[in-house]
Amino acid sequence: MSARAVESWTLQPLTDFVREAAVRLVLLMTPAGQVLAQSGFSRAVDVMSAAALGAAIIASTTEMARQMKQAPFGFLSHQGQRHGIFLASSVTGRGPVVALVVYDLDVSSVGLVQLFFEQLAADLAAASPKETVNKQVLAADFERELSNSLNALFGR
Amino acid sequence: MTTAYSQALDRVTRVRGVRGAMLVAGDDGLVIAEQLMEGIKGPAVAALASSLATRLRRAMAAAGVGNSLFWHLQCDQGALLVVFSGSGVLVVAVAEADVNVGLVRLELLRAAEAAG
Amino acid sequence: MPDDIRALSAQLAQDPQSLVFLRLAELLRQRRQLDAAVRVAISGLERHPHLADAHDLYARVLADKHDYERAFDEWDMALRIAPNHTGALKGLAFLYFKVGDVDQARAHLETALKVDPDDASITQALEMVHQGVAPESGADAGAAAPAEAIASGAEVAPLEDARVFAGLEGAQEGLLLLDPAGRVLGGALKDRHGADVTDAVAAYLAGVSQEAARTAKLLGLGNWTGLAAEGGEGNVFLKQPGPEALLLVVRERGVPMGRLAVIANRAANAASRWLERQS
Amino acid sequence: MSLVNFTTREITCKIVYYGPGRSGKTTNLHYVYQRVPDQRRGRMVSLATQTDRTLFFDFLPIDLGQISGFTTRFQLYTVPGQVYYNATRRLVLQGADGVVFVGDSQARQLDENLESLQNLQSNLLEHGIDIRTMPLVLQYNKQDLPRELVLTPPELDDALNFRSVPSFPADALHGSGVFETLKGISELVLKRLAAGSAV
Repeated sequence: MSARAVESWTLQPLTDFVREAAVRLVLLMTPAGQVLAQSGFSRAVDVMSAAALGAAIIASTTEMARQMKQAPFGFLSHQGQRHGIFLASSVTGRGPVVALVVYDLDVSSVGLVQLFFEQLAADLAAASPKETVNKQVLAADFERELSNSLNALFGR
Repeated sequence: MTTAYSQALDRVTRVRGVRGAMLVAGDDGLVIAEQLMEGIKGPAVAALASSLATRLRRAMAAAGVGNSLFWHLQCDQGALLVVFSGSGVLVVAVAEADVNVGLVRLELLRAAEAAG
Repeated sequence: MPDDIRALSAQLAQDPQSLVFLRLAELLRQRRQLDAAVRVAISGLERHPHLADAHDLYARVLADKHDYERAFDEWDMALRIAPNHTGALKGLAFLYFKVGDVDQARAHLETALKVDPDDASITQALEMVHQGVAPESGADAGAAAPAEAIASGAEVAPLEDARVFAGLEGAQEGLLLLDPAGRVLGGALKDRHGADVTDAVAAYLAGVSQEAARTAKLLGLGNWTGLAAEGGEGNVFLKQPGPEALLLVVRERGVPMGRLAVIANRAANAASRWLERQS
Repeated sequence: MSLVNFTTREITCKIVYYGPGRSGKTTNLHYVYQRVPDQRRGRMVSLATQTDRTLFFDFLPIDLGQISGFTTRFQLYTVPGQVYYNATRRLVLQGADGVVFVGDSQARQLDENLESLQNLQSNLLEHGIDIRTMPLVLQYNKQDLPRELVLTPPELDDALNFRSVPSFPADALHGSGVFETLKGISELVLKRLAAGSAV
């Protein structure tokens, strides 16, 4: 299964989770919808749409819980004809991480996904680097390159 | 409803050597009702029992022996015993390895009937 | 799409590195879905280019498509990887026989017979080569030409039940021995209507044993030692006679579970003795 | 919170188009979507009502290519402008790296522009962010309308642009000013990253 991580510490927990829970797609992201890692997606951009939508669902249900003066929901599950979607968030040393999971109903189940999500959450918490990364500075000529890139993007 | 469930599970847990009994939604592997001794992880039992049940059901269908009604996973430090109720609910018992299987099976079947 | 093919496809999609493609491609080949079989075989070969079985399988599919030149190359490659691969030896014998080179056909079959003197299909094929005719039966359905009959010998069950489960009650049916990847080591299964369901059941059983092992481990129950199940039409018992094998016993519903356990234990003992002799 | 990874050399930034209802935020995204080559953009996702009003947000990921050796991606979001959608606006605003405020240039819309700007300020505050530290540009949209209906850019600057951030006149429907606006916010966001203050 093709897994890819922007934040490399998420990769091993993610790969283990995909294997154990026998799921089709996983997306790890920040609550703002920034992708940290994914498994099973074929096109990078679709990953971003999925992240935006997944983060939006989490954001809106968290807000709903807040308005009801309740603790945030543990997880969200949606069951279709053949696939299930599972959404949950966990806390890591690098802040909260939201997981969006898609699984085949004849291969896995929400119970199985939930069970191994707990492991994933623990693995992510253990694997996350605690210290903040050193701030590095982008190259000085990046403004020129940015300008060129934007011009190229709009065909000017 | 809940009382009916817990009464059904009561009879299972009363069998000597049974450490917990539960009703599990077969399709999604989630707990419906449970009566467990300390240290037994209900959600894990539910998820794994339902997953094993699904796989076993397919193998048995392929072998042409029909729908599975009862199964018993024997392990060296315990056992998992499962009965299928008609409505897709699994009645699950976690037990010691030397439990009286016949008795547990009987109580699981009764519980399945009660659970509908 | 029939369920067993679907199940194998799903298993392969789950774990593209697994060897389940061998079973899937073979099943597709038997169902005459040759183009699909080619695709599965090739994608398997891309991942396992040094697996003689994969070349042998691809060659059989190619032979079914009457692409004999490439089939020859594939069987040849299988032999380079595993010089004693009886499937490839039989395959090449078939191709030689087909082009009228009886000497080469015989030579390959004789090599195969040295590797596996007990393989009846080889003896049978040798007889055919001598006589230049084929008997009616073959593993493939339909009337087989002499040459095809030789090749079809390549897919006769790899072991004969009697050898693994000799002397056991009902050894002729209802006993199945598998390796961890779900490949049949011995035995065969038929359903109530007499259809051979060995492959389909084998494909599912690997998943059952993996899940049984995981369940036992994660629930702190130690190692699993057996799985007994009652079905509406029959009872089954699953055991692990060794770390590398899985045994299934199927009996009709009238056979009590306790008796089934006894049969399963005996069969497991026979199987583990046999497995020891193999290693 | 932008995501900058120095190991894989990737930058992802979230830019939110903010502004009153019907000011043309979605139109901006549609224009960008049409003009950016296929391989540089993802699917545009719109969570809209039946009358095409944005209900939750519109979303468009675009790929800026390599900038200083970094694969740079922007995620463009719009928020619903209608006053009653404030909860959703606040959610979408979460984690934004930059904001484009799309104002409606029509004179009669001035109050709504002001109200929306104040709303932006208070929603940012709810996320613990001072609007003065957030990369922000203003766009004065619908400048193509008859002159008697709209305010000029200098007039709008006087009325709305208290912080003297970059501002751009635009006609998003036909595309004028859309690119300049995006370029303007991109520069601010990435400059801030380059300074190392926002990582």
